[in-house]
Amino acid sequence: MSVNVPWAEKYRPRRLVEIVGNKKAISTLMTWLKSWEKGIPNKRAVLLYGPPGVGKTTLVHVIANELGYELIELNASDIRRAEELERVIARALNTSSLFGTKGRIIFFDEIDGMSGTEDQGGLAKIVDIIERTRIPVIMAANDPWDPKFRTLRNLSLVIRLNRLRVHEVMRILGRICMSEGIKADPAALKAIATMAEGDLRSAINDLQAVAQGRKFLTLEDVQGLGRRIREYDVFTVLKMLFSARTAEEAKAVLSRSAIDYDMLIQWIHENLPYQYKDPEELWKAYDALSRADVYFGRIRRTQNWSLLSYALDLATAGVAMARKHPYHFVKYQFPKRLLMLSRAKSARQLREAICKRIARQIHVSKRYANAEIIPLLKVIFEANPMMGAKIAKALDLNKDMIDLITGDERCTKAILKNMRQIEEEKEEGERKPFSPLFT
Amino acid sequence: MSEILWAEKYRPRTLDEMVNQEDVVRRLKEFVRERNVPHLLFAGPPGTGKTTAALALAHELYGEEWRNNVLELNASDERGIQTIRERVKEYARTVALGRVPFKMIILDEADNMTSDAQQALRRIMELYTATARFCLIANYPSKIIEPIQSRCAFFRFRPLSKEDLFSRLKYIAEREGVELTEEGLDAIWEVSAGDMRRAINTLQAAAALGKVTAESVYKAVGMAKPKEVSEMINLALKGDFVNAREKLRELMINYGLSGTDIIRQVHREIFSARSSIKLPDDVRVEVADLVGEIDYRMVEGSDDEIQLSAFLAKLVLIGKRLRESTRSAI
Amino acid sequence: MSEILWAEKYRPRTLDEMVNQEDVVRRLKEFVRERNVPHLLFAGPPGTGKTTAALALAHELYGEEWRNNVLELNASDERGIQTIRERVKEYARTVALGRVPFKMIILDEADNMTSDAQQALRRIMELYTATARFCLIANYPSKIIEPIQSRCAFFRFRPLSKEDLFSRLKYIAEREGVELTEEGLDAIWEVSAGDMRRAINTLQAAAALGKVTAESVYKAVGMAKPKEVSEMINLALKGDFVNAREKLRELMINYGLSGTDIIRQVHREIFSARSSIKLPDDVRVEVADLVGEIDYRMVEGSDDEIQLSAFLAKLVLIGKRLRESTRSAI
Amino acid sequence: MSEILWAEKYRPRTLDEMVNQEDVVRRLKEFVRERNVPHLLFAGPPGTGKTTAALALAHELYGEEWRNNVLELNASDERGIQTIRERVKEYARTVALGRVPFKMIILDEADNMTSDAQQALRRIMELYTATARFCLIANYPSKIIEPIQSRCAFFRFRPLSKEDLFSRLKYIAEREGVELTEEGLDAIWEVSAGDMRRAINTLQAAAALGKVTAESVYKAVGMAKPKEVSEMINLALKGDFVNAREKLRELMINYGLSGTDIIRQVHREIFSARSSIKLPDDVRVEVADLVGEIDYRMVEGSDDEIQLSAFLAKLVLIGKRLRESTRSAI
Amino acid sequence: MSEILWAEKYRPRTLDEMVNQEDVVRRLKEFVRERNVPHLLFAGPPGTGKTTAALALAHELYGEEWRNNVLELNASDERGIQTIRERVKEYARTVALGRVPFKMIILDEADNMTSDAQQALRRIMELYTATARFCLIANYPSKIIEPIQSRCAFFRFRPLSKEDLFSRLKYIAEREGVELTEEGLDAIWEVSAGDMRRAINTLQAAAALGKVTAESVYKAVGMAKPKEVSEMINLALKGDFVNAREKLRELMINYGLSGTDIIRQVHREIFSARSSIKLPDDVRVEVADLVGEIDYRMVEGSDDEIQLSAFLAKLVLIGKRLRESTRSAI
Repeated sequence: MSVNVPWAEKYRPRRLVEIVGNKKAISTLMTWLKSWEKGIPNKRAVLLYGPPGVGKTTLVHVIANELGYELIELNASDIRRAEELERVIARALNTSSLFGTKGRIIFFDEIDGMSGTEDQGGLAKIVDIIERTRIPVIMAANDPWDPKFRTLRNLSLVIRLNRLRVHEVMRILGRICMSEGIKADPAALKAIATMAEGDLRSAINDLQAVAQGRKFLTLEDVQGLGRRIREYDVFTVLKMLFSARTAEEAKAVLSRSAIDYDMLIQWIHENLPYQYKDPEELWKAYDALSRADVYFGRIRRTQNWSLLSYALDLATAGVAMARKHPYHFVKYQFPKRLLMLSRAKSARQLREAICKRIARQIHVSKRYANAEIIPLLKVIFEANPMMGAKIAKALDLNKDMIDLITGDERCTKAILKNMRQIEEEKEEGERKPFSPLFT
Repeated sequence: MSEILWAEKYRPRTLDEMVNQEDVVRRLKEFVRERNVPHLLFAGPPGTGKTTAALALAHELYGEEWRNNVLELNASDERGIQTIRERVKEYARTVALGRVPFKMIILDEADNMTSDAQQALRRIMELYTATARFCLIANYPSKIIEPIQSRCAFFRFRPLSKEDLFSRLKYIAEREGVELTEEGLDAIWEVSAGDMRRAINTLQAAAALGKVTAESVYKAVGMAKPKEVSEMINLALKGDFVNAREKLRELMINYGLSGTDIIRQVHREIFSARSSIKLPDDVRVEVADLVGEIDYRMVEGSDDEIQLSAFLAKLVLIGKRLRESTRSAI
Repeated sequence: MSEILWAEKYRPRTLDEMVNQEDVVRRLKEFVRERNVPHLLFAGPPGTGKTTAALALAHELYGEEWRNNVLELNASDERGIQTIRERVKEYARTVALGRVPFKMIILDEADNMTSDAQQALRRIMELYTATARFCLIANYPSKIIEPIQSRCAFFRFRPLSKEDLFSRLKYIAEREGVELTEEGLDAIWEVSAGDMRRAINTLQAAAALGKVTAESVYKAVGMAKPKEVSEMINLALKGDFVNAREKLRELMINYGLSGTDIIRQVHREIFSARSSIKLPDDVRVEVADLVGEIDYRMVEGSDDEIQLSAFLAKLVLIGKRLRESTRSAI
Repeated sequence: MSEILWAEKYRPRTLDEMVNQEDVVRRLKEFVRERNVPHLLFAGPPGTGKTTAALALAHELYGEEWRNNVLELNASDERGIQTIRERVKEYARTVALGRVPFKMIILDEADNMTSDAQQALRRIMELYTATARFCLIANYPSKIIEPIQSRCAFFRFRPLSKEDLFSRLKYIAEREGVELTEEGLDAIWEVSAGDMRRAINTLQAAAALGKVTAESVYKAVGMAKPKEVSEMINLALKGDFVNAREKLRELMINYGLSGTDIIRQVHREIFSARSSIKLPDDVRVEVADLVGEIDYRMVEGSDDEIQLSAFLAKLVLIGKRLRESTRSAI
Repeated sequence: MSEILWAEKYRPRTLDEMVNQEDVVRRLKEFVRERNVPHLLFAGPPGTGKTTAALALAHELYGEEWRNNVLELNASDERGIQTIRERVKEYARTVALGRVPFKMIILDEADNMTSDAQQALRRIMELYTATARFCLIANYPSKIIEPIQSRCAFFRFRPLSKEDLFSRLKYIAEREGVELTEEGLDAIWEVSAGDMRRAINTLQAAAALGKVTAESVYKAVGMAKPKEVSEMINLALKGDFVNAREKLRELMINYGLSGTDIIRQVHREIFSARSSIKLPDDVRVEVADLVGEIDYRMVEGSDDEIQLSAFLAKLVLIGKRLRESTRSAI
């Protein structure tokens, strides 16, 4: 091996025995792979996940190597549009293997790096491939909890790789030093390992940065190493914000969070009443947040982003300075409204569909239909299921729609019953249906 | 038998069937006779027959072919002028069918458009003037920009008289076999404020409850109102912000109401004689003023829920002050 | 009654026919005599004869050929600078016909053009100065950018006197066989604010309803009768919020008035000499302040009814305070 | 009086003729001597000689050939980046004529360019640095993006002193045979705010009305006489709302002033040293706050008269409070 | 004074020339000696030498061949996901020329890359380690996705010490024959916030105005002296409106600042740690809101001076309220 290769590459494990940690996860993966020899298992895919630098990609490569599989790999540096995926997979499966191995594994690395725009349709295609595949599919991701991965997760055996422990990282660093001919103070290695927070690769990179070309490595040499930036989570940000004693402190939290401003506003909004029990404080904080929102509106309308700093002043310092009583800890909540919105998504679409029908039939706006007509229909449906049934038929409402309007199962049943009755009468009587002129 | 809402069922189909608005009808018939129509602007209060007249005119102009020659748009749904442009373009591209050489575009609630959007509309009107005529419908003509006004023949729809409205309601009640009392009529007049569509809707809702009396009218109207509005206000005044906000979210998310819808209902609730919200007069005024301020902030701002939450927070404060002053008064 | 607009029918055709604006007329006649005109800027309130003067000047300059030598662009035309450039170029390309070596471009409401468009206009004025003269018409000369101002001969049009206006209206009424009462005249003066065109239009619209009285004038222009507005105000001041609000809705519905229409009429009413609203001066002042705030909010897009209710609510408080202070004074 | 603009006629042609901005002139002459110029950024208030200096520099650099070597682009030209790129490219492609190896591109009002356009400009500056030099002219250098600023030699133009301005005006007046009074000079200084071009334009416009006095100056620029504005303010402060409002209408109608014109003059009046308005400082403060609010509301489109009435109303209240506090102090 | 940018002229070419960041330099030299480099991530504030170090490293690694082995992509280059997948991948794949077996790809301002593009990069970094090394440069390393951070040796560039900066500036000033005062140095430190490039640019710009003093530094960057701004604010808070306003005009005229410039500097001053403005923090927020409102009004087109006067007026009122509440607390 060339000396000019970065250590992280140079010391990447080639064999299973060289891999440190995560023993249980590895054996689960091995068992699953071996089960393919007895036919297609229940789960045709494995989703490997874990933070960066714990060896996901390496593990897949090593196992494939040891068990004699050929890997067909696609990662974030490849275009992963649906048609692209199909093409690559098809080609790979059709040509006979050059290596005469016993089989192939499809490996989708970095699936959380799929681009929304450039890789359109990619995720759905992967789901499709998993459902059809006759060979093992392995995927790797850092964060598989995004809702868009839900189907994938359900289809897969999910295996987690944990961050490595400090002593595990130290052991590997020690081996590297030995092979590079460096005498390393264990304290120095421990410092590097600790700073890596379980990310082995970054530890090796840091080691190379401080130790390459040296004979000795002391604790002192390690002092200059910079700690990687791992951001505060939103809970810490909120705590810092609400406990801030000065406007400056409150403003400073922004620089330490990766959270979008709109999202942060939602978190603040959600948690204000839990943090501020005193009405005086609550109003003051909301007044500030409301003013901040006014600036956001102005920014949206004028596209003048220089107004952003005022919005943020108010949303951070303004909210924080509303506090008169001492800070008390609160268990911060995820913005409930977002949950409600995502849960109500299908109901919203249903409502929209109802409004559209009403609007078209009686020549009003959808907004009017929602605010004025639907409540009226509710009254009629509850009080007079027969009249309601006739209207429901005229508007061609289905059970879900009626249910949304009445919000009451019994009432819906009554309407449906009446609708069936009308249907039967119609068949009997062959009466000419009412046909309005303007529909 | 299926049945659409009475307001639609009893909508006049021809110009002749329109019993009021004689002036308007007379002028429109002239257009029909000449088979030529300028751009039109129909203005007047809600429920005075503007949309009805537009549809009847279209019907008389195009006869059976009317569906193919009329495009109906509502400005409060199609806010983006871009959409309007595209739909109009798409629509005007094909030649008008039948004896009339142009198509018709009915734009309802045109006064809801921003003046920028109206400027763009005006350009569209010019562009397609050969193949399309616009009929703009508005409550407030003064909110239509001058250049559009001057391109349109102007029609003012007068408010309905009590007599006209009553005779229509009685006619419908009779046809539908509904018992309708005099106080019932008066109650409908009160809640509908001369708006024919609203009056008929109210009649139907009350009829669904049985005999139409003052009582059933108010009951129907009460049932139609989301109870969450007054609940929300009362919770806030009692100091329970979290649950008040919960109600707010229900209104916005479950009922699909916009911030403006809600603040209007709040406003109505606060001034309604029958409201469950009991407030001293000066506090009521203070709240009205607050409603005005919040409405303004919603227009300026971007997130209705935050603005309305701020409103609730202030109500909590007002409620607290109120309780304190009551206590100290004792 | 004839179909055409009286304001057009009785528009002076020659400079000599213009009865007022003697200074302006005298200077313009000079140009005609010399058959040379600089670029012109006519400024003054609406309806004081600016457009009339421009057309009369054109007429006298070009005689029968005037239609071929004058291009009129007004605010309702597309005036993006691209258009102006193209139309003017196109227009200026052909040689002027007749005895005058340049053509004339009349640009109405030039003060409504964006300053960018004006900048471009300035260039065009320079470019085509040999073959074309511009006559810019503006209400507010200060909204014309300085470089254009300094390129134009400036003419200020004075507001009409009540006498001038009345004598013209009486003349027209006589010719058209319209009965015109004194209060009718006063009402026209009130609503037209010295704008001749508006005054004549109002006269014509009111005459269409029969005899021209205060009543018919207000009806014709779609304004509430001042009495009703002051009634609403007085109800609120007396503390009767419910009926004041009822009145408000009536005004909005019966007259089809928008919130801005109403608040502006409230403003007029409060300061009208013949108003029935009796208010101590300091209260009047307070109300004026309030009106300013409400008007602003509605212009920003806030809901009309909410804002006006808030306004009435405040009036109630003012009224109450007023009564208390009177009582305590005793 | 001659036809052409005096501001043009009396514009200095050479660097030596520029009477002020000695620092700038000295440095520019250095460039001329070396026949080498970096990119330049001229910044300073309007009318301080920036364009004049750029032209004079070009003239001295290129002599008779200057027209072939200088491209002038100003705000009224199309300056989308596409155009700049094409015209500049086209222009820079041909070799400079004469003794100087580069051409010059003068970009007036560069601070009005969008920052996107400026970013592109910066690229072009780099690309054509061998064959072309840019001279950017700006009122506000801070609106020029930093990468451009750092590529340019920076020249700041100072506001003119009263003496410089007066001596120039007197010189011109003499040459043109215009009678110019001292108050006339003061008035020009007042309205031109140190802007030479504007001052000369005002002189010319006032001279067109005859002798140049304070009166004719204010008339020429369409401003009210300061005295009348302060009269209006004083009336309001004294509590005479009715007459203050009368005065206001007079100003709007007689001078053709828009609401914004008036409020800006009010602002000037309130803070003018020679104003007749006597106000305690804390009141002045309150009025300043108010003026800001009213100006903004009118900019947003609220009705001028309503807002100015609201303003006067507040003044009345302030005046009243003032008198009361004085009394109670006794 | 030389023509070219000093920041370029005095940029260190070799690692040895870099006077600060000793740790970083020592480790980089080690890489050069071994001719082995891991992927690098250089993080730190602007102007701390990140790009300089990357270029110097490349230079020392490749010597004369460096141009053939280094690909530099900065924010102004297209760096979307597509470019990464195509251009960068292609470049990384091909074999390096010369004694070093890998190429180097420098990605300046990598924190501005979309996370999609960063995702596409991560595997390329591993797949082509044999032929390519990446050096990513970022102001905000937190905007670099974790998987990439994990693939890089991390180098943090510390902000420059005042001493380092001063000694460099003095060195340059001496070489360029510029007179540089102590307050001038302090002012540069203040405006450059430890950014070497900016500091040198500022030095050059200020030197163009003559001797480098605090005054000339602030002038050169188009800012008022912070002390003067806080003086203005403090005057207003103390209630001295007249002098605060005087100060304001001074700032606008002396520094050529627009209203927006000033209001934004006020905003900075209000939250600045080293500001002399003493205010309770909740009032500070209130003032920030006020500043925002004024800024917005000016953006909307309201008059700068009027709005800034209104701002000062509000400050006076706030100051007064503060003093009163303090007094009443006693």
